[in-house]
Amino acid sequence: MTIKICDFLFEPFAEIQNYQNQLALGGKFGATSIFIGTMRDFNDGDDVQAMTLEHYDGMTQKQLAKIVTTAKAQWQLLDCLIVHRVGEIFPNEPIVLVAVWAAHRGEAFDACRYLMEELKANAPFWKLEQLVSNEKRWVSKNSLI
Amino acid sequence: MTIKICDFLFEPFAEIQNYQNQLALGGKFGATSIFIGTMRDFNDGDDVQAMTLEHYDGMTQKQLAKIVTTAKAQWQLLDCLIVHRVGEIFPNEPIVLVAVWAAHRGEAFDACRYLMEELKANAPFWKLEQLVSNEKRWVSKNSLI
Amino acid sequence: MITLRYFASLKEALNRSSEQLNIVEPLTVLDVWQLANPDLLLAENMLTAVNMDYVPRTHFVHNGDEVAFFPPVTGG
Amino acid sequence: MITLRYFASLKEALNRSSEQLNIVEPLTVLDVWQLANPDLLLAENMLTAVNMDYVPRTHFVHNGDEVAFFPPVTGG
Repeated sequence: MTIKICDFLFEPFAEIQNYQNQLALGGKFGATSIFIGTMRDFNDGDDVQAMTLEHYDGMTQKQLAKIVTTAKAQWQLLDCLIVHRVGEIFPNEPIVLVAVWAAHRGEAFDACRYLMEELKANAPFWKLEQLVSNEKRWVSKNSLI
Repeated sequence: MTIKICDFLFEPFAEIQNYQNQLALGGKFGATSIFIGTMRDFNDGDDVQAMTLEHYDGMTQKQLAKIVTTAKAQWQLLDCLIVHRVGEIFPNEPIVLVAVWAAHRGEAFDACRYLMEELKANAPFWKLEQLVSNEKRWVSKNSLI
Repeated sequence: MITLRYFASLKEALNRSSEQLNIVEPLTVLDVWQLANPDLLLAENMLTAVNMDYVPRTHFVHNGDEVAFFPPVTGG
Repeated sequence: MITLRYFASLKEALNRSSEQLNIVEPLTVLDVWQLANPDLLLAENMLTAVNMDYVPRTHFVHNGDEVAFFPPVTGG
């Protein structure tokens, strides 16, 4: 189970591949469920040119670790990887990656979604958008789904 | 929307990356939900050494296209990719890949799971397992979740 | 003339994967099975398709159709 | 002595990200806020954490604690 906070551009597919390669799980996992959140160039009807992701270093890791512990208690997970970007980020760059490995698909799907929803609800990250108009605004809340 | 039936080993992460690179969707998708099914070296309490995936060529593609059409009518999807392996396959090799791109995560998660469940329920593939004991047996039915 | 196709364990049990049959309509999918396999009952859980779409066994078959019989699918 | 931390739009509004405060217990999270920001109400939707765990505003603060105030989170 690995949680990474990353202040530079990451390649989600390379991250998952590299992580999976070093797992000693060959032949044991039948299901991998993955979610990748990517920065869009629009939000709430406005064109966005850049974004700054602030976080509460330390609390982020603590809250994500709690979420992972709760997921492990609820589903039989073989492993999971969470990567979240911080700092300045541009459209089409990945923001977040959640990947779950399990023997069966139900567990993988459920746990991946749970991790993602809990991350959005509880991990202390904040988005400051820079619109194409150059106006800066804080995203006030996450969508519910 | 692409459906591939593949009779050789494929690299799921390279497939998704290459597919995504050629989409003209930069900045438009915020959510990618992915499921990868991988061959395990055990099933129903027995050790498995290899598997042969048979399919009904033509009907497979037709049924998968119908499933994709139904998903597109239900959710706002920007694109999706389905790859399914056929032929002889070994533990730790990927069997199936479903990837969905959408603006928002709810749509991506729901559609990916729907596509995967419908694929398992309706696409005419059959698994013939070769156990470590050398016994061959047809998998009689898929698990419900 | 119609084409019959068998898959997976059913293909192995029948020892053939396809055959052609001259039919006189009207005939259902189940009639076609019994014409081709007079001594064998089609097990309850076997699935049936005509022209690559799932159909019930009571579906009427027409000349030129491809009729398929197979066990529950197990892909993914 | 406790450490107060502010994040995101709240940090910008207060024009500072952290400060230290000498306190005499007992004191709740909300008491701490009002001690540090006597002229400002803490908006209903602001979140509060002590030592990096979410707590209600009525939670009692102890010397050595890190007390954080921030707007709804928007990661992922």
